[in-house]
Amino acid sequence: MATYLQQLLNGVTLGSLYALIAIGYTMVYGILRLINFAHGDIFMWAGYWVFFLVILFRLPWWLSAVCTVAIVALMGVAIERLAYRPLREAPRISLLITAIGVSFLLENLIIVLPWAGGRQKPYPTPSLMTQIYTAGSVRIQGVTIWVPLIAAACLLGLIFLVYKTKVGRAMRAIATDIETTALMGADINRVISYTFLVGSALAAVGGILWGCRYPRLQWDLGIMPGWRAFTAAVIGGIGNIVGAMLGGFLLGLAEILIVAFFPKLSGFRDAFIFAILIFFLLFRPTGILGKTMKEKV
Amino acid sequence: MLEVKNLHVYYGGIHALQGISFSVAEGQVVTLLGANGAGKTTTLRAIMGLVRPQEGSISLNGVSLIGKRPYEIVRMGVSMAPEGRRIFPDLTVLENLLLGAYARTDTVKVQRDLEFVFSLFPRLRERQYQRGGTLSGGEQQMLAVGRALMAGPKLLLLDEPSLGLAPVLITEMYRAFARLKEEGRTILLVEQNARAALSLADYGYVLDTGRIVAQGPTPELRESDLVRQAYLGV
Amino acid sequence: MRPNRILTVFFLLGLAAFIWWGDARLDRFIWRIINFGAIYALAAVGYTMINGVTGQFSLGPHGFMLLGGYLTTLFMLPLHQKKVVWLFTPLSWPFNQFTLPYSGFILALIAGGILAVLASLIVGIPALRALRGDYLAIATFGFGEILYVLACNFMGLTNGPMGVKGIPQYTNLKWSIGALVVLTYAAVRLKNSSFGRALRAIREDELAAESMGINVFRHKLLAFMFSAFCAGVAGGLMATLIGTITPDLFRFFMTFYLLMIIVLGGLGSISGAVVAGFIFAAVFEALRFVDTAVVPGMRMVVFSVLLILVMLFFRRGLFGREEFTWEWVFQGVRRAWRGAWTKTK
Amino acid sequence: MDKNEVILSLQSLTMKFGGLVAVRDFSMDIRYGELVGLIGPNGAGKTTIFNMITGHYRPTAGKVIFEGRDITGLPPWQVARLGISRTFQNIRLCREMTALENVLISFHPRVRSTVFDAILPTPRYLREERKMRERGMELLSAVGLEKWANFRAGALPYGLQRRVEIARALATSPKLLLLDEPAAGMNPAEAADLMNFIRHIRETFNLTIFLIEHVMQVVMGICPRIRVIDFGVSIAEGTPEEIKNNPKVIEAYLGEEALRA
Repeated sequence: MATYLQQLLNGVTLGSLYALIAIGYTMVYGILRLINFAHGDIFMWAGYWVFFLVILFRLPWWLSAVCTVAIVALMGVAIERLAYRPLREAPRISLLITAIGVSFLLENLIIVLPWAGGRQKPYPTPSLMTQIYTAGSVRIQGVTIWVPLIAAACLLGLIFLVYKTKVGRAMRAIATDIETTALMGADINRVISYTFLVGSALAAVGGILWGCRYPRLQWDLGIMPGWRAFTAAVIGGIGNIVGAMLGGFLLGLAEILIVAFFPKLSGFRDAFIFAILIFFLLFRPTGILGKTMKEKV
Repeated sequence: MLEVKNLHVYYGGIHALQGISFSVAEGQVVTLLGANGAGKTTTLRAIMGLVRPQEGSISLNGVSLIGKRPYEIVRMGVSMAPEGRRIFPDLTVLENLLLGAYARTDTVKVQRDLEFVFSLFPRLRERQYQRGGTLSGGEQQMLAVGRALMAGPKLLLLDEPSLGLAPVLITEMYRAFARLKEEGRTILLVEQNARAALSLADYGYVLDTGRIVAQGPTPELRESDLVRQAYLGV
Repeated sequence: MRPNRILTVFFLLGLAAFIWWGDARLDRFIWRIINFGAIYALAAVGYTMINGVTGQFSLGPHGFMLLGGYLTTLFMLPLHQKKVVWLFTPLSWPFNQFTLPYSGFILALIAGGILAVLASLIVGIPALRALRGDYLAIATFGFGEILYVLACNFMGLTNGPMGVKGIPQYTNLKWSIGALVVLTYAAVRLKNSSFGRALRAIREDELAAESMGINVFRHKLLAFMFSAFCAGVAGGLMATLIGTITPDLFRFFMTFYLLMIIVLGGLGSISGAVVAGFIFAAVFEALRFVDTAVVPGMRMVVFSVLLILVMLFFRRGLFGREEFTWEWVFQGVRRAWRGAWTKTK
Repeated sequence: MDKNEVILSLQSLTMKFGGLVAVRDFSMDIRYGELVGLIGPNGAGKTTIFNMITGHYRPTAGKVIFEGRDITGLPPWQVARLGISRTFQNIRLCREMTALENVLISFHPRVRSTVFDAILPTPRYLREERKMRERGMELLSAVGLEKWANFRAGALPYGLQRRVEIARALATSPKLLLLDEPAAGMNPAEAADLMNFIRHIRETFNLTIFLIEHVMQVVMGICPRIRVIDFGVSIAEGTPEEIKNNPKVIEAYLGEEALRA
């Protein structure tokens, strides 16, 4: 019983991390119809920023975390401004290729940076996260409690932003019809910047928490979580924010359960992820919550 | 109020507007008539900054609109209910309406305008928490018009508000427009439904393949065979 | 014979002479670069057929190269080396039973290509029917990654992440440029044929093409199979050039390189892919000093920035969608000549 | 060929998109050699009917019978091979290809050579390709485009693009040609020109033509029989004269009589 609970909690923790990253994919896709390849690397950079700020600048951990969220959010906005916005009128494939380029740039910048480099670096985990809590026979690490809580708070904040504020309304509107949203008097470019800001900030929170759970930093750390989160977004119905959260939790749970109960298959874990992704694309491209759209002739 | 001079627009290889000029005075309802492909929608899109004219000028109260982005034009006091309604199906009716007031900060006035829209289209009040996509065609058209009104425009552009609507609903729609007219609103109305438009407007222009072929006060236009000819080829 | 044909014949004769001379005398470093260039160009020619000519965005060529690379390795690795490499998990039947002599190299390469084609059917039949645009890109990418994971885990065939060492270095200019010439010729013929017109029509307007009676799915699949074949052969050549193979050799960055090449060459231009393939290999090696002298990884930074800049400011690439023709060269020479003339005046 | 035999029979076609009924219970028979017009205000569902015939949409209910064969739900490329070809409301040419190449695309489904013939190339392939080009040029001359054969289709003036699109449709050797608003974006003189052209190709190629327009005067001139739809429902059918004086039609186009007051 205790192990089940343990694994369940692990699954929830992992799932909430995926959910945080998946939001960024799903929001950007909803608006620009772009699979933002660089999003996973944005997430990875968040871990490194905490590392830079704590180790190099000797800032307190909580301050580093806050600064990281701000910096990474601005990175997302800058990427959109410099690399994606000039291609607004271009074919979508050009946008995708550019995103792949940005992704490679972000990864290799880490390798090149003197303070980071290609080798693994330790992530500065605060003691709060490593502390062990015991409840009866169940021993729980701080991360397992704090990660889902912080994630839940962020996701609630996001839901509030998207469903209750003016900008949120514009974000949802822009996803269905950019031109008409412009007719409402909304500055499209600004709304898109906000979207990247929010998506990247959530990815940053995800990256900071990810480090607490898996305290090793490496340049390629964003790739696989990125793909899993993207898969989560597809499962939930890409473009659908609640769907992305749901997909994240489902995928996190499924992954932990597979690894826990079929340890022999854990080497194939990534293959399963991509198989699920391809399966959904082929047979249910709108995901669990998505709607079908018909191409106009 | 609105002054369009010698407007030329090329659109996907077509010379869609071939030098049209017209004006809308304050408090007037002006209609642009014409068959499809005549360039009516293109004219409105050019005013809203959605297409860039190759030549000509558009000015609102003497300020040029050329080169301005759509949101800037909305903030200058022009708003449009686009062709085909284009409401946001996933947002509720209320959210659609509030989005129409996106650029405005004076909450008191926005609230007052909301009340006005609800009084104009009581059905929207009943359905304010329903998703836009669940509305019927007529209700969606009301929503589109209401949403455009929420911008508090000096000039309201209506693009084919009767398109795809049953006759009863068209009547209802035009009753609402008549009320707007009574209030002294300035409206530029684009229509295929000539009779409906002429029943409302003060002045009309007839467009044919990118040119203005006739204009005049509506009583004159209504009596002329020109409209009938333009539509039916009789 | 038309003068262009004669020029082409002379060009090919010159190429043959160069290969004959180069395999024997050329500086090994440059020899290696040219080999790599030819292999990249070969894979890129196939890749541009599906991505550029047909306009169907695949991100999976690294997977096809991996298949070709491993199959060629399994065919060509000497038996004694097979015993040394597969220490922990024995090599599966039938590959533990035989090895091909050098004379069988061409068979191994073709087999690698065919295996890649079979794999392309597995992913292509469902994916090309149902998906387009970035969804297709993701599905093909996922397939490539699945192959990577399988390569890491099926120890009995691949020896896992440690990879295989001691592959005889059979690839030389004769093979790499030979394969490039043959498959480029096929690609050019295909592109200019009625089939190629159908492929281009699909890129320009899939719906219109379908309305004119073209079985869009079959033609997409045709282009996809061709690209897989080129990738499979290129993978085989690459493994037998480097002498070792690991799953990491054919990870996504390989597709990234190819993407760079076809974008730089001009999406849809076969000659562009060839030229850019050689340029890429040369620059890649030339920038090696940056990696060793400055910081490791700098090369990739340069390349990613380059890719982004090409997409932002130079989307047509070197060739646009045009192809190399002799007329084009003549015109260029004439213009340069005239330019020089007016300048001296 | 019996003039009275039905080539295309549409039986109670209905198309729903979500809750919206775009076309309701539409039935119509077209006979060999006829030139029939389908008109109606914008958004009336005309193009949707075409899309159901050509297989771009699968009708929610109803059947499409072509030459006695049920073709409901066949994919567009098969419908095209059976002998139904079409043009599009907003011209869909392969803009980067030449006018001739656009026409050649339509010949491709009947190419006998294999891919390997094309790669090698075998004499059989070369002969076929040469023949195809000859026939493509013939077709372009027949529609008066021979001068433009090697121009990029996207660079041609609008009216000529329309002709290239029609030529491309003709190259599939259709028995039935569907034209979706061929006169859209043309001034009256150009439109009149086009109508003559349509009459001309109908005679030259012995075609049955089904034509969508919403500009009435364009159709009136050439179609002996016209069907009018509004809100996805047929409201009238008859000769131009009958249609012109049909009160329902006038109402659909000009708006409700009651609003006159």
